[in-house]
Amino acid sequence: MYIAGRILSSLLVIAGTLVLVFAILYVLPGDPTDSMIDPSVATAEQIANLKHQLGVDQPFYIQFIRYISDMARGDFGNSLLNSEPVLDKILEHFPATLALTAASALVSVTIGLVLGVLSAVHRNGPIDYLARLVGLFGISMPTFWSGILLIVLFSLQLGWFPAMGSDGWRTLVLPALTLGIVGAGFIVRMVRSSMLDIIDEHFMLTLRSKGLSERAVMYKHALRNALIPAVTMIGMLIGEMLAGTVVIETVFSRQGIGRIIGDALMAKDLPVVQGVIFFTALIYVLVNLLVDLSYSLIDPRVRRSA
Amino acid sequence: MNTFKSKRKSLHSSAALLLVLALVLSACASNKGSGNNGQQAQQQSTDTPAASTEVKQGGELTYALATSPDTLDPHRSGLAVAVRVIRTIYDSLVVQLPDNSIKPWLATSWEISDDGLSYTFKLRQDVKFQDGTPFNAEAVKYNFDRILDPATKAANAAALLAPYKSSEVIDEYTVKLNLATPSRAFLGNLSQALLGIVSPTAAKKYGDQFGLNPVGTGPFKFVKWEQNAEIQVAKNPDYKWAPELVTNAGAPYLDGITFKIVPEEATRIGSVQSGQVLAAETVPPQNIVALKSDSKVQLLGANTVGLPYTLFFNQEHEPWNDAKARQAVQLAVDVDSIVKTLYLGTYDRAWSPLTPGTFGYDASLENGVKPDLEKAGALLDELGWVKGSDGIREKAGKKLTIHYVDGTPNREKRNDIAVIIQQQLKALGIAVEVEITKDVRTVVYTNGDYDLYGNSQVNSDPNALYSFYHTTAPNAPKSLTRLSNPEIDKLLEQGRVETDDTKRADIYKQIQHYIIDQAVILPIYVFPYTVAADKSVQGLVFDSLGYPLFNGVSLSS
Amino acid sequence: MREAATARTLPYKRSGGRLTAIRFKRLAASNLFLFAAALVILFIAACAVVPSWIAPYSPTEMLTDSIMQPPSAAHLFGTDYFGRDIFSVVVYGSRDSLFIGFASVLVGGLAGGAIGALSGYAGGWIDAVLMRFNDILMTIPGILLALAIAGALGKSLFNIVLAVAIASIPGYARIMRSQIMSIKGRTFIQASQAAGASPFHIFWKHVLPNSLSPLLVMATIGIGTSILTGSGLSFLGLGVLKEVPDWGTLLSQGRGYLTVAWWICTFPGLAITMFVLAVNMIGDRLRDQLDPKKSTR
Amino acid sequence: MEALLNIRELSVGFRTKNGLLEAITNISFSIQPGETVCLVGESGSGKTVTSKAIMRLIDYEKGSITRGSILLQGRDIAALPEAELRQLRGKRVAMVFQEPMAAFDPVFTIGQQIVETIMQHERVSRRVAWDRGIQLLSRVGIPEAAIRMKQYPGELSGGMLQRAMIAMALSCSPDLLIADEPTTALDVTIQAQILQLLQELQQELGMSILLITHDLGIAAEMADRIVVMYAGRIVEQGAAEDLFARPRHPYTRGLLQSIPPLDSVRGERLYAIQGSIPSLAALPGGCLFHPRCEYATERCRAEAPPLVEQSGSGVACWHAEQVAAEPAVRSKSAALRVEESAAHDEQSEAALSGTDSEILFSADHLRKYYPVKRKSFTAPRTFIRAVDDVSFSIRRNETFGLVGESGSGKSTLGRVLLQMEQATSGKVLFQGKELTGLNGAQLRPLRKDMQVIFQDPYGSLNPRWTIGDSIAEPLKVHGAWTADERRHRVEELLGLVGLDTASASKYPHEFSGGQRQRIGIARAIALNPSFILADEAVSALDVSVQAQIINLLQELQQKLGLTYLFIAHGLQIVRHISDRIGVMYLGKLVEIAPSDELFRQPAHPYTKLLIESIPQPVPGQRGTASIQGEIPSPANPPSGCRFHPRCPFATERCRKEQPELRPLGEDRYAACHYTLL
Repeated sequence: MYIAGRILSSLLVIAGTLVLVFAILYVLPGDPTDSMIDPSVATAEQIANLKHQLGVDQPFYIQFIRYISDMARGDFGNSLLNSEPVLDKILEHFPATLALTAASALVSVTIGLVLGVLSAVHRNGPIDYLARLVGLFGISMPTFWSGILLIVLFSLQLGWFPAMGSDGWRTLVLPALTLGIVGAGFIVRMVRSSMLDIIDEHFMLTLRSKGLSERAVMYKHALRNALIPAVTMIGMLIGEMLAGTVVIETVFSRQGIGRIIGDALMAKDLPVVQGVIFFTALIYVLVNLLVDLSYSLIDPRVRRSA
Repeated sequence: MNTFKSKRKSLHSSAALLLVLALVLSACASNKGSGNNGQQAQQQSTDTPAASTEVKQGGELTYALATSPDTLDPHRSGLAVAVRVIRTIYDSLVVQLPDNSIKPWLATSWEISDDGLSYTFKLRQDVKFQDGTPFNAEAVKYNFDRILDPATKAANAAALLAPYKSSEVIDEYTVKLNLATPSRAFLGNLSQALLGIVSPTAAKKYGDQFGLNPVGTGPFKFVKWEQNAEIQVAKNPDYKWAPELVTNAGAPYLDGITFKIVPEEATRIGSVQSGQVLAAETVPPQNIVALKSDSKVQLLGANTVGLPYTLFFNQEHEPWNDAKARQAVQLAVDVDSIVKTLYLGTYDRAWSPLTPGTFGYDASLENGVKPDLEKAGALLDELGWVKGSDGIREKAGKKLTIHYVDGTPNREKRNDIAVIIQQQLKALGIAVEVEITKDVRTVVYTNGDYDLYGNSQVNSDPNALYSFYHTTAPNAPKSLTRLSNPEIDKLLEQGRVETDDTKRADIYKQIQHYIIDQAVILPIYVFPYTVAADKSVQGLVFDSLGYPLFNGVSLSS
Repeated sequence: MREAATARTLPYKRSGGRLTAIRFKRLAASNLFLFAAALVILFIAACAVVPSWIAPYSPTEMLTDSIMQPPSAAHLFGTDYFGRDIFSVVVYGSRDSLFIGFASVLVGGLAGGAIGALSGYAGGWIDAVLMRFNDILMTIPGILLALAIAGALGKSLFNIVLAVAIASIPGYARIMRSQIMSIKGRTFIQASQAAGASPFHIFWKHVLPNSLSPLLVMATIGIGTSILTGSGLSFLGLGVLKEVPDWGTLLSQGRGYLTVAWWICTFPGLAITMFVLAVNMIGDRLRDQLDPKKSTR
Repeated sequence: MEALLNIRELSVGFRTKNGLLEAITNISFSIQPGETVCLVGESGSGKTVTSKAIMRLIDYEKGSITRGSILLQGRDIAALPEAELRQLRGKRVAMVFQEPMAAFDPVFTIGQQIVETIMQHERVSRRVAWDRGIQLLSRVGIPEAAIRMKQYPGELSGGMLQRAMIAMALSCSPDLLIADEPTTALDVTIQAQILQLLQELQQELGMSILLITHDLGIAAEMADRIVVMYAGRIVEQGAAEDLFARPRHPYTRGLLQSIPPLDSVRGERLYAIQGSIPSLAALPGGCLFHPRCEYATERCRAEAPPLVEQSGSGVACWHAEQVAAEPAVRSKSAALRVEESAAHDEQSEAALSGTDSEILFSADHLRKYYPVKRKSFTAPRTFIRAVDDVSFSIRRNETFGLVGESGSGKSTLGRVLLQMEQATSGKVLFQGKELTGLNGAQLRPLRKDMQVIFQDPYGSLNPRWTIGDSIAEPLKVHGAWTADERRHRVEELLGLVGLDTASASKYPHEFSGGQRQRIGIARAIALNPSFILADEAVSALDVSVQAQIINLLQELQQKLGLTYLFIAHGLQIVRHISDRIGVMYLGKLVEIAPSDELFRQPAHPYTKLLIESIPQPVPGQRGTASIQGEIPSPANPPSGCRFHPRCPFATERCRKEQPELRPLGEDRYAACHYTLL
């Protein structure tokens, strides 16, 4: 019941997203022919012909109905720019983005957890301040800048990792680090604050009264409890990371849907934009659904009420 | 070996000529007094004679591109970056040499009818497409008709092909192209990669998807394309019909080329230095300067031809319909300073509406305009524009402003030109509002909402000027300049059809003079296509439009 | 039960020297950071308000003879490729950067706050509709939304602000809604209802004033986030070209010079980072301060 | 015999922003093996800090022992290093906390947490530990112990959790069990069960118990010895019998007197200690209790009395002998007194509420169901039946008390009556006017006649408003009062509830709990309503303050002619203030009766058992946990009589047939097939 409802409302959200994006793109000035044909060379007639061929001269509702009916048939359409089937395009780019997102999430969670826990355990001590400062730095730097700095240092100067490409784990290191640091900043904050909440809980007293060591109290009990709110972050984080790929994939010359959607948005390649939005929305919704479900796995309180 | 006949005066092909072009960059750099160009030129010349030393075969060139090609279907592409790859896969009927002469390629010879309306090409008989399809008259006809077919969604190729009307297959290897109107630019356009010949079999087979599965007759054949990451092409071992432009007439030395797409400048250039790629294109000026001292890296390049980066006045807008006002701006803008500051002496200043390599370029215009703020001020004073309290000139309560539009963000520092001109014109008392927009179509072409608009065009023929300076038909979209001068119109029309090169050159010189004298435009710079390459990369040359040719590239150890 | 809170203060001599010393050090450490953050913000705010008092050069003055000079006594941050004094450009650039930060938070916070408040207070179908809409906005990654909006409306400072603001709406709406809902359940709301107050009165006088703190904290931190999003837009080519560009544009345009003249992009980058860092610190502290549970942290 | 625990001159301080705060000062007491000692006092007295100090748990709350020693079997806990301390905790000394829900880690199963404790202290296999856990759970009366072991804390009721907590505390057979308000968060019926369990376990295991409680009834029931704390100091200690029979400290005596006995004369003022525990940032000089003390003299103001101690009994008062000489607070058992006072009560009953009194409020077949989220589309729609077919009426000028365990629906009933929630069905009539059909706007003007006093006085005040504004809010909302008039009225109201007029410009956090409840009352009476719903209005207050508020409410009722619906779970209080009482069980009214009759002779078995669960502040009179089991879920009430699973008298008929509320003579109703009358 709960899951069915969630899926239903998720579908609604995705559909709404598509309509919204379609509408935004429709009101965007210009069309794909802008980047396909040079107006200083081509004649107006040639441009009009091209537009007609692409169908971008049609009114909104016709374009939309056409799009929706194609979608309904499982046809995501073809790129207006080069006629590549959108589905192929997405499937080609998706693994790289998935790898990047997963690797970044891993970096975020690892760094975030370690720093967050350290910070909470050593509350108000030097370690706390250091950990928070590091976390804050992560969320205070523009990613494209920190990415370039990492490239210059670790790739161009030291030659440890490649500066570009999306094949092999070595190409993942720098971009995942860049993007992961941002997420780590959020997680540090979250873990610290939820750890501190937990530390104030009554049951901490019980645990200590049982004679448990501080290590067990903190890392077995407090951390386990603090992880629960942190898990919600992951859904949000995945969203942030998908968004982050727009910039990061460009900086690191990676394949990925962030790359194509940026280009497609600029070029107004509507089917591609729609397809990618559909996919990211699907991922986002799925991840959040998973997070909700995994919630009930890790938090017995939710399991009961769900 | 191919033999060819041409009615046109043909020049001897020579490696030396190619060299000149390939080293334009070095040359222009040495103009500004950089010291180490000689070394480079030397190095190039040692590479070139293929005969003298054994050219190393094999190896794979990694070549970093700045952006991702849109499609590898030449007839549909709209991006220069795509042409760099397209050129490796497809050949054209003819080739244009740096001296602007047209030479055989897939066509061995051609005849032009006296009325200039039909071109009859004799084709090579030993050419096969990479998919085995034989190259013949049918294929040529198919190609050009394909471009005309709206279903192809041809873009710039359609514009280049104009005024093409139809083809007739005379025999297996003879094809006649019919034009609607005569055009001196037509042959030149045929040499462009966008009018490259695609395999009819593959084009029919893949239809819409041909751009992802390209097949041509070129020296390299398509292997794979990972979008936004890399494009691989492999040596076409059967290739033996290279044009005169390259020294290696046979199959390329390289096993293949991997084009990497690396948009971030610092990474692209840095990865050559750190050995992650062997070559990278569009080197920014600041890196050119720095790379010159890098012993592992060489700089190669060629100036592009056609229209330089030019600022077009919109003569429909007051007061820029007045030559004096425009001249005032011309005198106030210190282009030398712009070029020196922004491009650090690595780009040439443009003086004419055409770039130096273009047919008919008038070198006498060079150094003709010198900044003179005083005179500029006097001109404006004369027109009644006087400085107000804020330093901005006004007349009848109206401020003197320039709406400056540029449509190419982040390219070749064009935005920065705007910033500098803004400052320079402020000194004259003109307020410059800069608008950088992606939507050039609406802002510039539809609404005409600009006083100054910056653009450039790579073109093989001076006829390019026609669409910028010829009076437009009453209901047709207006030209960028809105210039309407019967004399210029007449000259432009003559230039289109004049068959005598000397006369034709003269016609274009008159046009250029008029345009500069009347300050119709402000030419700014000539774009050099620049490549940073590892020193092991040898034999890279460029065609007359500045596109790299890999036929003769080899990798020394 | 926290009995400690109600216990009395001992005479100072009994409190023990060691304890006091530790406490003092900790206080000093936390306040030092806060003080530094406040100083950074104050200084940057001063830059935005009276740049001419701080900047030694005009930000548009191009010393074409000394382009790309490394930092020196004459040019604290060096000069850029126009020959402008980078320090002065950064000082003047704070204006637009702060404008992007503050204005987009104002717009996004107000709009998101209003949506969240309406949604949370009205409940029912209004809530359902607004929250689905919010979900939709949330599903589209913020930067894409901003990209589309900035693309749609054209490049201007105001449009950047609008783009960043709209992209930030769902976050504000969510937090406002949950806060409104939690306040709505508080006893003093029932007390007011029982007194016969109208829903409007209750909302305006009780619910809203008590719901603003989390929004305030989020908005504070949002100032930093907005500046970062804005700079991301610059990177993607949607920056605004002005005589005196904002930091994001400066950084984005200067990054090509990183290996040649590191100072051109480093200082605008540092300006962004320091400001965002400071704003985050203040925001974190504000969060702790406004959260009664956490006031002792 | 050597004391198990000997606390000597212990002082505990906490580090705060304003320096070190001393929470307990110089306390000494001891616990003998097998003895139960009760630590008694109001909130802020330092009793919890004392209990935590014994295990050095204050270390984690920025606290430290500043002076004195805690000798456990001769070893000084105050000086032990952390590692050795941990060996004591859970092994030698174990602790049970106030809120069982919050005391377990919610993300580990009960079993995991018990096993963890065992394995921390004993080298046994997990399997052995698990089996012992099952035994322990069974021992503390948890059915299906093996299953419970695998459940998470959230899956058990509060009562069950507290049992599990006790099981966990006992898992390593401690010598001393510290129980900090172990039953405060529980219903009186469950409280009785838990207390009984503790007594049984103590006898069985021979351990000592330190029981911390604010409830003197519990202390009387459980304690061998009692230690009374006030503001961080011990004011009196002694054997339970002695202390209850002859309290020597005015505070102890006051506390005893504040408890409304089951035989008090209704309408009579309760004894109340004036004022409240001092805002302890600034304690008074001399004897800390002197500002509230009837016996205070100049000497008390000037000089703090020492705790004069001999053989485990002592008092810190200059006037101890004078206090001890006062007549006993309670000399006979309460039950006896009820019988005796019956005659007197009946007289006053007739005088107070004639049957012809005008009906102010009436409920007619009132129902309030909350839908439960369905687990699947096909699952049947289920409801929590919070109020299920309730009909009764409240007469003008009377106080109608509503009692029942938590989950009985008493608060919901109150809220539905006042239309703060919409009834699912049924009618509510107020002054003859039907409220149930009215919309929000139509109701609003009527609200000035019916007001509410809430349980949580702090929560019911907008923290951002001055209390003057809060009190004036009803005036502002309802009518044409000028700002000046409002100010005057607020001052008048503050006077009425016994607060300084200067309080108007202060904020809620500047007041004590009792004062805040006075503010709540002032707001409720601002518009001269005819009816006030007091929903657990005194439940959150300390005993001494509770009495003050009850007195105030009664006073105001007389002055203003108010009608009260008084909802509470504290039965003594309800009895004291109410004319008639309704008893609720699982959404149903099971009995309505005049309050004395209800207590003297309950008609419904539930009522009877409920009354018997109340701990009496008379030592030696051990209560019996007469109601077994716990209140079932209102989503799925038992068939027939809802009480039947817990009813000792239940028959087949009770299981099948639902008894209706039926009259049992004048003004008495009960819903039982076999009434006890």
